[in-house]
Parts: sequence; C-alpha cells; structure tokens
Amino acid sequence: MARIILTSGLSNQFTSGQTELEIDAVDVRGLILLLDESFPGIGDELKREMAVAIDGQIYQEPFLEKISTNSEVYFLPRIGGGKNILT
Amino acid sequence: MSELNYKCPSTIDEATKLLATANSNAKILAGGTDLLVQLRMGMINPELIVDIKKIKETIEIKEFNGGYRVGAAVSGAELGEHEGMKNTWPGVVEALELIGSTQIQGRASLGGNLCNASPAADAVPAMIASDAMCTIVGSMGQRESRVEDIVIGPGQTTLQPDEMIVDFVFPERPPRSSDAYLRFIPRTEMDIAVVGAGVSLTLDESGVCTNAKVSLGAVAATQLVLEEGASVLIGSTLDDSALENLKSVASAACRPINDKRGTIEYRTKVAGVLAQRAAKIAKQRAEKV
Amino acid sequence: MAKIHVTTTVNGEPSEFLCDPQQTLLDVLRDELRLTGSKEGCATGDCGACSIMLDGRLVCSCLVLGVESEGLEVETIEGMSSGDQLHPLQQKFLEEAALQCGICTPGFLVAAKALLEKNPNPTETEVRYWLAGNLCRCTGYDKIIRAVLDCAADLRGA
Amino acid sequence: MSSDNKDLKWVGKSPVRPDGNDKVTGRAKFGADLMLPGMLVGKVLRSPHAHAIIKSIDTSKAEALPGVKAVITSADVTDLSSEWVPAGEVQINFRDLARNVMANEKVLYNGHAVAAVAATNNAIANAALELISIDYEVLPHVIDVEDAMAEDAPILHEDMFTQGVTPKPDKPSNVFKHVDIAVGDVEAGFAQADLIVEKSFKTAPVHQGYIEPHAAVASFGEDGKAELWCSTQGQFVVRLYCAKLLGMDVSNLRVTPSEIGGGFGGKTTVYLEPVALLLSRKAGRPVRAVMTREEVFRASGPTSGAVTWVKIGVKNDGTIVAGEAILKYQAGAFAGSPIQPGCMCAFAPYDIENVKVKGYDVVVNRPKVAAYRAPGAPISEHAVESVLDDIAKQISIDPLELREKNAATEGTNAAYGPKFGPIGFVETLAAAKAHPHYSAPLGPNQGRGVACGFWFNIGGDSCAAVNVAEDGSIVVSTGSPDIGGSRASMAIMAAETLGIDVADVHPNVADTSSLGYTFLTGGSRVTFATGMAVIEAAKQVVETLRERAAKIWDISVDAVIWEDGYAKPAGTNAGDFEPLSLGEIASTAGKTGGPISGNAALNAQGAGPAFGTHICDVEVDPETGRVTVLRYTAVQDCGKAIHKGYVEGQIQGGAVQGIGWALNEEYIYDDKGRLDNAGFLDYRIPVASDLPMIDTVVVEVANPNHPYGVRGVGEVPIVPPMATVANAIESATGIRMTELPMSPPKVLAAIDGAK
Repeated sequence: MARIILTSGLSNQFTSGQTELEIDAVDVRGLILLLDESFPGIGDELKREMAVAIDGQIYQEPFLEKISTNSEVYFLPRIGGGKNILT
Repeated sequence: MSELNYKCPSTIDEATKLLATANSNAKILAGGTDLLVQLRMGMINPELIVDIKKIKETIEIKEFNGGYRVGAAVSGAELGEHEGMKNTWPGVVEALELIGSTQIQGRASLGGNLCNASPAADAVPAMIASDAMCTIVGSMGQRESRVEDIVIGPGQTTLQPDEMIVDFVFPERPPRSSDAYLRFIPRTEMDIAVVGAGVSLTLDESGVCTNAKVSLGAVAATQLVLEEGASVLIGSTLDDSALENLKSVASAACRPINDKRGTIEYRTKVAGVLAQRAAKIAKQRAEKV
Repeated sequence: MAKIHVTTTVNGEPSEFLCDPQQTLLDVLRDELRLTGSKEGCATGDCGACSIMLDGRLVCSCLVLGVESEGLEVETIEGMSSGDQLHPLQQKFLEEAALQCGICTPGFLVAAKALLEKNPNPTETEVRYWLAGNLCRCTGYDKIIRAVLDCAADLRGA
Repeated sequence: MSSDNKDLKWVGKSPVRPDGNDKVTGRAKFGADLMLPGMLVGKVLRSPHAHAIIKSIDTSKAEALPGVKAVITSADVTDLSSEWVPAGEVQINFRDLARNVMANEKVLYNGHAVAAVAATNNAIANAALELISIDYEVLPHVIDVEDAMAEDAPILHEDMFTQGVTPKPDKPSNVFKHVDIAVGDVEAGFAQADLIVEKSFKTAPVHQGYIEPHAAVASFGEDGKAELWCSTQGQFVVRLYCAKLLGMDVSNLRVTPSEIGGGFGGKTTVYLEPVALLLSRKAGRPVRAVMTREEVFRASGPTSGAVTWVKIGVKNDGTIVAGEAILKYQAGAFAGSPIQPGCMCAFAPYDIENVKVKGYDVVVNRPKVAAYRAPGAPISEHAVESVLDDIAKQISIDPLELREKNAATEGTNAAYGPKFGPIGFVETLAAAKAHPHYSAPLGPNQGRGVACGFWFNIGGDSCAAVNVAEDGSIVVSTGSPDIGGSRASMAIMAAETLGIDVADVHPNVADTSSLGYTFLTGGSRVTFATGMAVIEAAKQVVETLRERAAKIWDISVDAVIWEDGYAKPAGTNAGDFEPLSLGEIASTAGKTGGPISGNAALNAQGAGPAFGTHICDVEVDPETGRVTVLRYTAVQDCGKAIHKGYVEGQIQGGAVQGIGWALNEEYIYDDKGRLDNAGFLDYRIPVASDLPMIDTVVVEVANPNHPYGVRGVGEVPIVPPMATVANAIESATGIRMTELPMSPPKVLAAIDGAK
C-alpha cells in the first residue's frame, strides 16, 4: 500500500480531517480515481489544483506517473515562478 | 488641443515683446527639466514657449564688481565647470549641481529652478543665503530684486507675465567667507529634497563669525530665511553650543506639511540637523579662503 | 498644427525633419528619424534610457524639444560604433556581461562615454554618481560599474 | 554528467552573448520599436477612482473626432463566465482576466482600464480620450489588507464567497480563500520550547520596475487571422489569453516576442495585447499601444503587500521545535495573490517537526498583483528570518550556526510536505561563514546581518529545434524569450553537446507559429527546462550525424563515434577513415538523407530547489535615519552555472531589487485611494550611487535531474535581502524594524522612540 498525504486544506474540505491514507494504485490517474470514489469531489480538485510528489520527486502535471507499493505520495499545490497567479 | 507655438528670440527685447503679446499664455523655456514634464503631464497648456537659450546674457557667466553675473539659463554642468564660482560660492554651485542626474545637469538652470517656484527647489535656499540679486527685464524696463523676494508661494512668483529673469548677481566676498548647501533625500540621487539647508558666513582672523545667513527649503510654502539662525552664529566661533542653538532654532522655524516625500515631524527634525551640518561645512571652507 | 522645419546634425550626418512644437527630441528621433536605439522608460528624465549628447552635453532627450535641436549636434547610441568597430565601452559591456535585458544599455553607454571623455580616470564613486540617472533593474549595477572602470583603465593604458 | 565534470568545454565559461551586439548598438528591437505602414496609435482611458460603478459610457464625441479610427469599451470584450481553468500549469480565471483588461460594470482600482481608442497620432488619441464621458457612481474603497478583511469592509465582488472554509459562508467577502499547511503538532512543539519568539510584520507591495513599459503592436486581417508583436515573458501564454478574450482559434493568432526590457514576472500576463488586437480588428489597421510609466505603475504588477505574523519555538541549544505563521496577502482587485507559495516557503529552509501556516488571499482596490521573482516567498521568509535573528540574539548563538543547526538537507521532509533530494543549503551557510566579509571589522553606527532564502524552481513544457545549416553552422530555436542572457546558455549547452565552438551556434527565439508550445520565461525554468529540450534536440542531431557518417563510410552506425565535433571510426577494426566534420557531413546531407535537424518537445520534471544566504553591512545615520548599505555578499546554490557571468548577474540583480524592497520602495495612496507616486521620481528603485559592489559566491550542488546539474537561479536572490538588511539595522541600532520599507522617517522614528 502506498502512503498518500493530503494537505490539511484538502482534508478539511473532503476527508473530514484525515490527511494520511493507505491506497494501492499503479499510477496517479488510478490513485485520483480511487480517491474520488471514497471522497466524491476530491478528484476534480486534485486534477485542477494539485501537483504530486512521489518519493520526493515533484510532478507539476501528474497523470501517468507510476506509484509503487511502498511509495510516499504527497499532493501539494502547484507552484511556479508566480505563474500560478497570472490573472 | 490648443495650438502651441515655439519662439527662440536672440535678444532680451524680442523675448519680452513676445511675452507681452502672449499675455500670460506664454512659458519661458530655459533648461526645460520642469517645463517639459509639466507639458507632458498636461499640467500646463501654454500657447507660446519662449526659448531664452539663444540670448547671450542668459547663457554666459562673467565677472562683475569682483563678484559674478550668472545667466539665468546657464546649466548646472556649465556652472560646475566655472572655477571662479566654485571657489567663491561653492554652496550655490553644489546646490544647483544636486538637482537631478548628470543628464539633468546638462540642462537645469538657476533661473528655471527659481521661477518654477517649488518649495523644495535646491538652488534657491543657497542663493538666498548668498544674498544673490537677480536682474529682471520686462516691457516696462529693467529692475533688480533680491532672490528671496521672488517666490511667494508654491508655483507663484512676483514676476509679471511679461517679465523674465536675465541673470543672477553674486557679490564679491570678503576674506574667510564661504557657503554650503545640504539636502536630505531618501536615496543618494534622483529625489526631490525632503529638507534643504543653505548657510553662508564670514569669519574674522580669530575665527569669530561676523556675518551669516541661513535659509531652509521644503519646510514651508516658500524658502525660509532664518534671521534667528544668523544671530546665533554671528559673534560665535561656531562652537558646539552655537551649532546646537542653530539646530533648535532651525527646527523651531519649520512650518512643513505631510506629503509623499516626508512628514511634518521628520522634516522638522532633519531641518535642524542639516542646518547644523551645513554651517560646519561652510565654516571649514571659510577657514581655507 | 503647424509643424516646424528643423535642420540639425545627427551622428555627424546633416539631418532635417518636421515636428510639432511639443514633440520631444526623443519622439523625433524614434518616430520621425526612426532611430529607436534611444528608449523611453519614463519620459520625465528619471531613468536615463533616452540619454543622448546634445552639442557635447549629456542630456535626456525626453526633456528636450525637437525644435530646440535646430543647428545643434545630436549624438545617439546609433553613432557610437564606427563602421564594424564597436566602441571600447560597447566591447567591454559584452565581455563583462554588463547587460541583461538590454533596454537601459544604450543610455548607460552614451552616459559612460561622456564620463570617460570628461574624466579618463574616475573612481568607483565618481562612476556611480555620474550614472545615477541611468536606472537598471536587472544587473544591480555591479557589472556595469566594473565594465566602465575596466574600460577606462584599458583606454588609459592604450 | 554532474557539475564536477572536469572536461566540460563551454559550460561554466562566459562567452559573449549571441544577441549582445544588437543590444549595445541600439539595433535590438524592443516592444515599442516596431513600426508598420498605416499604423495607428492606441491609448487607454483609465479610472480616476479606486472603486466605482460605471453607470454609463458615452464614446460618441470621441468617435466623431477626425483621425479617430476605433473606440472600444468592455462592450467589445466577451464577458466570460467565471471558471478557474488550467492554462499550461497555471490556474487562471478568464473572467477576471477580461475584466482586468477592460473594466466591466465596476472599476476596481485607480488606473483600471475603461475604454481605449485608436487614432492617427498621439495628440488625436489623447484628445479622443478626453472626449469620452463616463458617469461613475463612486463607492467606498479599501486599500489595506486588514481593513479589507474587516466585517464592514466595502465588498469588491458581490459573488466572492471565501473558499476553503466549511460550512460555505452565507455572505460575500474580500477574502477569496484560506490556505492551510500543517505538519506535526505545533502546540506540542511549543510546549517543548525553552524560548518562544513571536512578531508581526508589514511588507509593502513592490513593483517589478522593469525599465521597458508594456508595449504591443497588433495587425488584424479581414480573414480573422492576426499578428501580434509584444514585449512578453511568454508568447504562447499571450496567444492563449488573447485568443480566449477575442474568441479566436488559438492558431489564428501569431505572437512574435520582441526583445524584452525586463519582466521579473510582471510580463507573464496580458494588459495591452488584447486591447491592441481589439482596436486593430475594429479599425482594420495595425495598432501600436505603449504604456506610459505612469500607466505601468497604476495598472500593472505589483507583488502583494502583506501583514504577517510568525511564532517560533526553540530549545536552548537552538533546535527549532515549532514554527507557526499567519499570512495575509493583498491580491489586488482580483483574486489570486501568491499566498500559496508564500505559505509553502515560509519554513521551507528548515527541518522542523511541527509547522502550521495559515494564509489569506485578500482582494483590495489596487491593481491586480502579477508574478514577481519567487512570488510570495520573500514576504513570508522575511518574517521568519527576522524572528530567527532575534532568537539567535536571545540565546546568544551565531545566526549562521542557528540556521546550520536546523537546515534542511537531502531527505528532510520540507515544511510543505515531500522529501528534498540533493540540495545545497548547508553549503551556502558554510561558504557564508568562511567568507572574509563575515569576520570583517565594523565601525560605529554600523551593523551586520545575515538571512537565507528558498525557492522551489520549476520545469514544464519546452520545445527546441536544432537545425544544421549547409555549412555546418547551427541554428537553435526555442520558445523562451531571452530576458537575461538565456540565448547564451542555450548556445553553450548546444555547443557542449555537439562538441563544437559556441560561436558556431546561433540561438533564436521563435514565434508561436514556428515552434511548439513553450511555457513562459519565469520560475527560473528556462536554463533548466528549455535547456533540457535543447540538449535533447542536439543529441538527436549527433545521432543523425553518426548515421550519415556511417553511410558515407559504408560501415555500421555502431562503428561511428562522435567526438569534439567530428565523426570518427569507433576503432581500428571499424576501418581507417579520416574524421568527418559537421560541415563536411552537412554539405553532403542531400545525398545521405536530406537536411539534418533535431527537435525536442518535453515537459521537464525534477527542477532543483535552490537556497541562498546573504550577508549585509549597513551604517545607520542616527540623526536622519538614513541606512547606507556598505557591503553585500550573496551566496547561492546554482546546481551548475552554465554562463558564469549571467548567473552572477541574476544574483546581483535579485539582491539589489531586494535592497530596494527593504529600504525605499512602496506605493503611496491618498485618502481617495489614488496612487500618489506613479513614477520613478517617487517610486524609488535603487540607483547606482546607493550601492556597493554585490559580491557573489556560486555554490554548485548538482541537480541530478539535469544533464549538466542546473538549478534555477533567478528567483532565490530576491528572498533574503529584506531580512538581511533588517537584521543588519538591528545589529547597528539594537532596534527591530518590523515594517517595510525601512525608509529614513521610519528608522529615525524608531531610533527616537527607543531613546
């Protein structure tokens, strides 16, 4: 089971405070689908807002990145040279 | 869009005629460092611009009764290259040279700085402290005036619409006389004075101050002449207690405003500090001449 | 509006143009003569990007009327190199990475050239104060000041 | 390849930049330098009010003025529905973007665009603006972030309900969203602390201050296709935004980036570009729109002003046991301040078990904030680095040692979550400690301060084409505008990969129709991400060159190696052939399979986070409050410096922007909410005579995810200066300044107050 960590912002909104989960998923796409089944609505939020760090490696636009059984997967807000505040 | 015309007369007579016929819709162009900004920003909308830089009297520096006549349109760069003025009136020269950048120095003039009538004008307190006179010509003829009698409020002068300043007269100086001008700005360059202080003085052989004049800028609607400041210096050797007195009378005399460049409290405090520091520099200079 | 005919010399070339009385020399150089090397960063004499030489004096062309240049000598960045030879200051700015975006560079070069012609051996402080009217937001000025000092040393050595 | 690779030929050197000659001769064409036949002048009418309802706009008089060819208002801009959509890696709300470009229903800040005209010359355009009459109903305004959060504050957007709070609020608010970051248990952490220090701070909004004002030239065709030339950090981003706002097919718009006169994040969005296009479409002629400096200050940028509070608990030995922060950032008139990265960066440099950060994104009647170098980070890290300085003093430990004791290293869980890979923070601390500056003597009224800074750095989408010309010279095309010498780094990486002279590589910045999507120049991503694309494309070229040589020699490609720009037989049994140069292979390319070209399109992952440590000496005039920076040293981990000179330049420039932020830069508003210092005269960026030389120390801890070990450089150096200078002032005067800018009146008041 991979260890999944959510921001406290997300956990307040969708998982009633739970920030750590154990889930089996082969890649980020699959993981988000599984999360959305247990916490309806979180999927869109994750796809729209979040980057992912798998074992320390940050992916700004995660989708097909592989997840191994003992991976540590952090969802964190996308960041960029201010490009997250363009409007 | 009112029609704007430009004229570049070569004599004072031509210039004053142009000013007279334009009845107060004309602006005089010397260095233009204020005028062009005001034009660009739409703050002024004149019908005629009279460029006085082709008039011999306004662009030359000449010796006069042991002192100097400095044309109203002489640039800071030119004044700064004039050994005589630098040695006799270093405070006046440094005041004009403090205005803006090297580029501004290529244009900015004593006449423009005075007639723009800004309370923060750098050259004006120095000229007032130096007891400078100016020559004014209008359609009614020529008159002389003390520089300190020209500015009567922000943007307001005692000049008539058809009058122009031709030159400034800096009198001959007795031995052991000198002057200094200091201003405070947030950066080291390129700002408008938050406070300015000009001091001119004369010492006797024993180092006692026999004559002094102190003027402050940017601490009231017009430049201030500190009679009291002069009297605390005269008769003293500009020792610490005299300078402390100068500091407090200078601060006491301030009637500043709060604006984007400084607060009442700050301007009042720093005016005293600068008057004190300027007096020290003037003293050191006077001891050397 | 009645345009005024002006005859002047730009970078050594006799030059004529028509301009409105309120048009600045910078507008004339850029829009009428198509010499766009002089830049408008502020139009109020605060940034120095439009620096030129007017009858041997360093000025901001945004604070000069086009009509004022009648009969005068105007020198711009376009006249700084000769043929395919860069001016030593231009060369030094390239070698020492004294520019990043390059928008302020023409103004700095014109101003620095004026300095070295007046004072071939300036101190760092003299260079910094002479160039205080030229704003640069990219470099922090360090490499610009070094380039001017190093170029001055080369020219003295040469 | 790693950064300690000794046999690098070009990487790390400082060759003259390929675009240098044009930039020292005035030949380079910047945004306002382009002219087209029949070109009109575009000008924008802006709101004199901070907050008002637009009751009506009458443009008839302006339209009737001879020489006026087009007038537009918000009626000409499609009012898009409010949705946050991904744009590249970015979240953007096109409705806000449209309404910032041209005010609709309400003006939300002094300087907000309300109409625009295109006329045959400047004077007519200006006259036309004066003929547009607008009936405003002035509303109460709010400028300060905490006033905007107050119960009774004037509301900017009636449809804004605070996000990230449950239950959903029932009334609108100026707080767009809350951000929460929590690791461990701060209460438990503080309970273990021997010393707890907490302080509040205020930072001023600051403008990027690029010397080149925004400029755009647009030419719209009758066929619905358009050309746009503009000064931007990202031509592809401009293309997307403009196409969306004008309802065009993205590919019908060709955007060509001019040379760009500085950006620092401020040219990552659009202001004039859609306006110029709309005017050109309406007038049927090319239109050039250029901002005045006053417009730049009133209507573009800046970064957020903020109110921050930080609480840190330590053991007597200096171990940080807990850190907590509350950050309130101004977003300007529309939602979207850099609060998120601000929260994430606050404690990022340190290994702290218990961290809690709460952030607020707050709208106020100011121009919409834009990106500015390491957006959000300088504001939160200023507070943390200031509090750390007080802690070091109170437990009498050297401020660098305090940071060394708690510094994040490889494997540390960053305060925002994931583990750090290889990072060079402690190396920068060690280099700072060893630097002669740190032990140099100080005089009276002088003080020394140190502080650190962190930024993530990013990668993202980049394309590159490497084309071999007939004579073997190389043209490298990328989609990344060159703000600070990136053409030079691209040329260096291509030359290194191809084993040829850097002078034979000619980089070029391509327009949106000539190359694939490339995300903008920002986030310190270009040398990393676009560099990876260039290296990848160059490797393809090398492969092709080996194949062609194999064909010429009629041997197997495996028997051909590429070395120092030549194809050579792999060994004696491969055959005895004279090495073939790139030129020789290129000249016969037609016979061996046609032109030789490499093309890469990638989304670069694995950007290397970067850290900096700065040292500053100041002298404080106790009678005037003037702070003079006497000496400044900036140490930074750059992974690998590709072009040494421009890496140093980035660090020096960033540090000096930070010094301006620390000492003099601020927005001054009058009681009507109008900006009172919209110019370089009273918005005081540092001038040459304000500064000493900026000494730089480049530390190189390679980023394993880049072929040459590159980390982004441009953002980090603006993070430490505000606290570095504040800490130096504290050391000189014993006074902790908590409000930026630390201008003479504030410093003097603090000194007198302490007497």
